[in-house]
Amino acid sequence: MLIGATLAVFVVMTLAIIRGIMGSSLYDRILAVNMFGTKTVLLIALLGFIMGRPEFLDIAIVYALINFITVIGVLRYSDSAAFKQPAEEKRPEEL
Amino acid sequence: MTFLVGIAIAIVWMKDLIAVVMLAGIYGLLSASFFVAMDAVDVAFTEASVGAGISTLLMLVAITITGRSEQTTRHKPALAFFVVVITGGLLIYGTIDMPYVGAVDAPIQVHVAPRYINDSMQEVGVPNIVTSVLASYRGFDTFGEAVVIFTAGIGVLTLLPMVRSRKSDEAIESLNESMHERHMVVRIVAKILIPFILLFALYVQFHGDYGPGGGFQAGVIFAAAIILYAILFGLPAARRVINQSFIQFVAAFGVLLYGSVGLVSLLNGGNFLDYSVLSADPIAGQHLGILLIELGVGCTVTSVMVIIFFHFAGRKEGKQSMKEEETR
Amino acid sequence: MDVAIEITSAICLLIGSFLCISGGVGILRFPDFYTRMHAVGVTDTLGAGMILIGLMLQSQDILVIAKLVMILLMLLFINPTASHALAKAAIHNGLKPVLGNKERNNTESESSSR
Amino acid sequence: MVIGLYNYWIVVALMMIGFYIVIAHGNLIKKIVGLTIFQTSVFIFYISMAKVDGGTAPILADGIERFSNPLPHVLILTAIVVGIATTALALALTVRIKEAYGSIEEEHIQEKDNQAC
Repeated sequence: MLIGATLAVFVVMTLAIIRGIMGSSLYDRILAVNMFGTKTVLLIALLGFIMGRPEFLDIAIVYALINFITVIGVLRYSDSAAFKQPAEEKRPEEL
Repeated sequence: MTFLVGIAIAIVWMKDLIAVVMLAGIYGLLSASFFVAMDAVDVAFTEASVGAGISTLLMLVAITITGRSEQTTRHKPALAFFVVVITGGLLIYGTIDMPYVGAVDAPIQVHVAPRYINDSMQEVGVPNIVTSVLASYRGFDTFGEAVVIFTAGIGVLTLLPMVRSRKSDEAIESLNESMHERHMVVRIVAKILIPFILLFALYVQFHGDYGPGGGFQAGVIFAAAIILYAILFGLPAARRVINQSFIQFVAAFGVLLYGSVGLVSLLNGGNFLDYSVLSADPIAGQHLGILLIELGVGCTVTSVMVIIFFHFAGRKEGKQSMKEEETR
Repeated sequence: MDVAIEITSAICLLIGSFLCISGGVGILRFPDFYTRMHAVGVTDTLGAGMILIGLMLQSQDILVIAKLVMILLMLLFINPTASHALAKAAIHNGLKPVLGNKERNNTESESSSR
Repeated sequence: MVIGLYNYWIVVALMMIGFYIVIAHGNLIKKIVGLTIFQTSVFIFYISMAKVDGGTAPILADGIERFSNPLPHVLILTAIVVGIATTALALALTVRIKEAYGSIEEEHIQEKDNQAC
């Protein structure tokens, strides 16, 4: 059962990577990274149980936190003018 | 594993630097999960917090300063490809002589590792062998690493001196107001989360003897919490919390703490960084020594990471405000 | 009793895996950013929660359960927040949904940003 | 044979990709990403060497006999943190180059250097 869940997570990771590589807009990529991070948390928790060493859960916690920080950071800096794609319409920035 | 190669190839073809950085973030996460599968828990811990978190952020900030798109020119790609293929072929030819992955009788497994695994419990008394090797057997190496990190911090400090932001307090206030409106939800959640992150960093710091963790990882996580605060509440607010001179002092303090533990053991009649003489009981001495030097490493790593981030972000904001003044 | 717990945990893992895979298919197949985010944001949280609950049922150690609860809580906090911030940033920077007429666009983007 | 050496081949492939980026691309940030890939391939190499079949993470616990080799873990752990420090230094240099030359493309920088001579 655990192994089945692990395989499922692997499949989802593959899909997320494909989206991350294809991703037509920047936000698609951020979304893929976010999803990938969540899946990594699950994967590590599952791996810990399969190997019978649940100490691994500490790493899963770190992943959850770091993932959040990364996404927020990316979004915060994607607000700045340098990030605007040329194709997008330019809006006046208040930052 | 094969994912890694796919992502790396994709990185080669991407022109948009932000996409490259996002993919590099996925790459970091992926390599960290590979480390978990290979039983390297501590390494996965570090790679998770460093490769996926801090380095992605730093590259992003650097890109916002330098611009996002790459020019299409490549230098002699055919020649480069040729060189790469030749080198790769030679390296693969070299791997044919390597022992298989996971072989029990490979030379690396029989030389010095059994001694660490069998004796570290009696000699150091710490269940996590990685910590005992890091802090005790190879303490001198780790001292060097701490100094390298400290030096890198100094390097960034000298390369990117602070640009004094000439914005008035009012401008900062109004900026804060507008940001508060826009990032309300995120800010509130972050306010709840940051204490937990800090607490978790302390747990990692002091639990490093028994589980995965230690000074390096804890330092990075601690710095990540501070960076999150700086991202969401603005650099000036973060500077008010973490004073510039204070953080520089902490960076130096960490290295000095590490060095002085070594000196004290020297004065007590042992070798440099031999903790057994720190206390009457050798095991207790080892515990004390490892605790202290992990603390030193944690201090240095935290403050250097924070310094690096502050200087990058401060550079960016300084440039922005200068541009705004030019346009006025 | 043990068998009951075993079965429950298996069911939880199964549901979680199914939700995750459907989210994965969603992120690949849906036509534009907002629908993709809808697929991921909804299924991810519940799917991850289900898998974690399934693991919780399998473990005996109280410390392990506590850590799993911590991960679960963090995911519950973090995932919706990240989705929200993502949607907000996307709208703010002028990424338009592609499907349908104008009214449908508005409702869609609103529902996905929640 | 195929399974036993597969990890090392992946390492070589990654290393070569990183190497290719470093020599063939003109953009400095891209070069730094390439260096990171190269670096990670070395990490993977070390960690693969440390793996022991049937072993677990090197944290002592009751009832576990076989552990993977802790020494490469230690080396790589510190190397990762040092790696981020050097990456930060490289990025700082890039930022300064951007400010001094107005570009981070290698060719533009060289042109400007030639003009100055």
